Amino acid sequence: MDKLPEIILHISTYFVSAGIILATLRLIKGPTMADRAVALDTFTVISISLIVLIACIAGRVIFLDVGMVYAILSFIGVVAVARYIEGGL
Amino acid sequence: MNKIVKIVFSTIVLTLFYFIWTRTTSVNNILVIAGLGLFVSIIYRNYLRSPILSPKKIAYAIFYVFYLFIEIIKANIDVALRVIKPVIPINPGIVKVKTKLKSPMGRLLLTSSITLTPGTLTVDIDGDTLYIHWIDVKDKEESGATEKIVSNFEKYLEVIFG
Amino acid sequence: MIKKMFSFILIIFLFLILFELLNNLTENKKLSGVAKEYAERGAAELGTANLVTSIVVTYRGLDTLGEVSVLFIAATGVAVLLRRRKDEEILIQKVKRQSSEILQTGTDLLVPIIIMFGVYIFINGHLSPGGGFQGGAVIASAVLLSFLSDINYKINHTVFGLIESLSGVFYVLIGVLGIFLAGGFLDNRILPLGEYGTILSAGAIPLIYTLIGLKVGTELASIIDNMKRDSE
Amino acid sequence: MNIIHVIGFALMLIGIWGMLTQKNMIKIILGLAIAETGVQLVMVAFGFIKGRTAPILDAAVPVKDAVDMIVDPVPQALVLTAIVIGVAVNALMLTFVIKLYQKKRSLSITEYKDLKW
Amino acid sequence: MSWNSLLGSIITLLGSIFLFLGALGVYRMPDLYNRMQAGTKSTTLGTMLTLLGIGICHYEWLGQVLILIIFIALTNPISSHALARAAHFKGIPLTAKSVTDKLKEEESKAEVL
Amino acid sequence: MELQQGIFVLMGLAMIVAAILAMYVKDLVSSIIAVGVVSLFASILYLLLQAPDVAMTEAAIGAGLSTLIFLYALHKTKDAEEEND
Repeated sequence: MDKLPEIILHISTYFVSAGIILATLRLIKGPTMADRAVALDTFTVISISLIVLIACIAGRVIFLDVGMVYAILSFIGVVAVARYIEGGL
Repeated sequence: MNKIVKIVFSTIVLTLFYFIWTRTTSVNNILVIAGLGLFVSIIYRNYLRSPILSPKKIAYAIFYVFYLFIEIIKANIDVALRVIKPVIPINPGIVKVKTKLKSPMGRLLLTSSITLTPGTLTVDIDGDTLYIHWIDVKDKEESGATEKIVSNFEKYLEVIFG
Repeated sequence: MIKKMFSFILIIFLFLILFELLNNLTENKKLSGVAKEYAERGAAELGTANLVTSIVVTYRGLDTLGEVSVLFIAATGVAVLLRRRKDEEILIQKVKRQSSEILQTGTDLLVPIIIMFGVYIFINGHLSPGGGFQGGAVIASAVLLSFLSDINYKINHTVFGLIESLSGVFYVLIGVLGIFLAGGFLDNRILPLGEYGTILSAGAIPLIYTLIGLKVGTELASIIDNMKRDSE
Repeated sequence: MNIIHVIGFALMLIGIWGMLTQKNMIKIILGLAIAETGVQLVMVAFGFIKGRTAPILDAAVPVKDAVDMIVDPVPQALVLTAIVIGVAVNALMLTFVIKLYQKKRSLSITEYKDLKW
Repeated sequence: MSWNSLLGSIITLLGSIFLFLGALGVYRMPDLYNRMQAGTKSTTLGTMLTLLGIGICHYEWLGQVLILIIFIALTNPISSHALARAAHFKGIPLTAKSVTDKLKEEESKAEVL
Repeated sequence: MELQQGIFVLMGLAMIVAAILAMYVKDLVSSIIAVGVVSLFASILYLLLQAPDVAMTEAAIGAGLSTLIFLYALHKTKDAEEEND
């Protein structure tokens, strides 16, 4: 019974991983580059959750710093792709 | 004078941010943090205007956050129900709405809220006119769409950003 | 066709080599000798909580100096190669599309927070993951976000060049001071070690990482600026 | 950790295969970037020890037990340097590509035969 | 087993389910804008709930987690707005089911003038 | 420990697929996005390998800045080509 929260966290990790796989499928399929950029956007947001879940399972608070850097850089990356598409780079 | 208020406000925000992130308790560290915050806010000058705080505005801001959170949850249940059906029931289109807000920060929050809530996504902004992608178009005309999408948020944001 | 066959054979050879390597790999159970030494002595001797930092800055400090030089040479190379001479033909400049108002407001709001986070990363390099290189990259991305949101945004080349060269000079100077005042080149014990676990501890490491962060940040920003500059 | 080595080696092979067969110069550089990632992944995996934690000493890892609790920090420090140098090298190569393009107006590597005898 | 870790893990599970559904929406929706709808809304709420759950599990992390949540809630709408604007400018079409496109009408009007 | 193995396998498969996609997709922007995705996956793998410093560097430099440098280079080589033909 003590292990219940841990088991639930593991199940959530699998859900999150499945989400990443679906985003990857969109990345492969996406007919235009904008669709692939949407897949990248979705994928990065999901990855932040995965990073925080890994931090929780490993029990190290310092991993959250990595999540913050990831959030900043992924945001700028998606904006850059968008600006490239509309020709404002 | 306005410049000094800006710098002080941004220093306080940045110091608070850093303080919550590091959770430090030693006085030495906090002094170092405040110095760094002051430095960053001096070198970065075009920071936004600090809102003038009053109890009414703070109360409205708290209400706004709660309202937004409930709307976000409703939006998600809506999208989730659409996604799991075998044939996705959608009726999409891009509609045009008008906003009354003037301050840039208020507009940023308005468009972000619209993007986060039921079936709407801001595509473009041109002066007072917003173009919104609506997953289930209920009203093609400008006035009706404004009534359904914008006015709920505007009510709060008009008070907060005056 | 012959070329493709040749590459295929090369890949097969590489595959066989790697396969053999993989077969003979044994899992390690404990730290190697030098790592053990660092792990035992790092915290007490240098006052750093992050052992990677103590290796990068002090124990293998010369490597880092070399790396900073490589980065500097690359940035200079990009600047020299992309410099435009008068007699070269000038391409017709395309009309760029201005970004939306939302992105501009968002940039004004977010850039100070991002810069502050970059500063946090390199000044806390001895306590938490991160350091000069990551912090510099985050600061360079803040500059980049300004580039993306405003097509007329220009960086001040004089200030950037000054920051870059001054931080480089001071970095080497601190390294040389280490020879005279402490055990060797880039020794961090030229300043008092301070209380373990606070920002102002671990001797000169926060100072060194700040200098590296400023240098890397300005260099990456100038690489991006040079890549961005169109025919003007 | 055999899986991670397999992944890293696979990335290396894909990157090198791409570098050898692609015609577009930007794709060749992308192939190099992929191969680089693979090599760095393998290097970090060599320092990994099962069941241990990151080499940063805080509340979770007391200083005196550090030797028995942390993974090897030396490969991590090396890879840190390698990544930064990698991006500098990529930038320099792309600059060459831009210059070559301005001369000949083509990104295809087969157009550049000046050194062929 | 303490109450806060159980509550936190359940909220995390809810969030991860939303994330999964958002990704499913990105995969299944017919055109770019609808994909973006699913992608932005569900993943934002999913990430917020996941992070909040972990903040409840380890309540000493709550401050950092809240900062991450605020950052994501600010940046995610901006990036998807930029992407939608770019895609519409590039002329990526809406799905055939769409009923109206005022922005396109406006643009074509401007071109005629 | 099984959890870690599971994520390793999933991430590894996704990474290899993204790498192959990067090499064989026609459109260069998609190719650059795919390389960025490979770097982001690598960053998560570094975190699982208990190397937060390297994960941070990879996320900041490998996935962020290098993608942008590629995009700028592509922009500079593309716009002249359109004028040409």
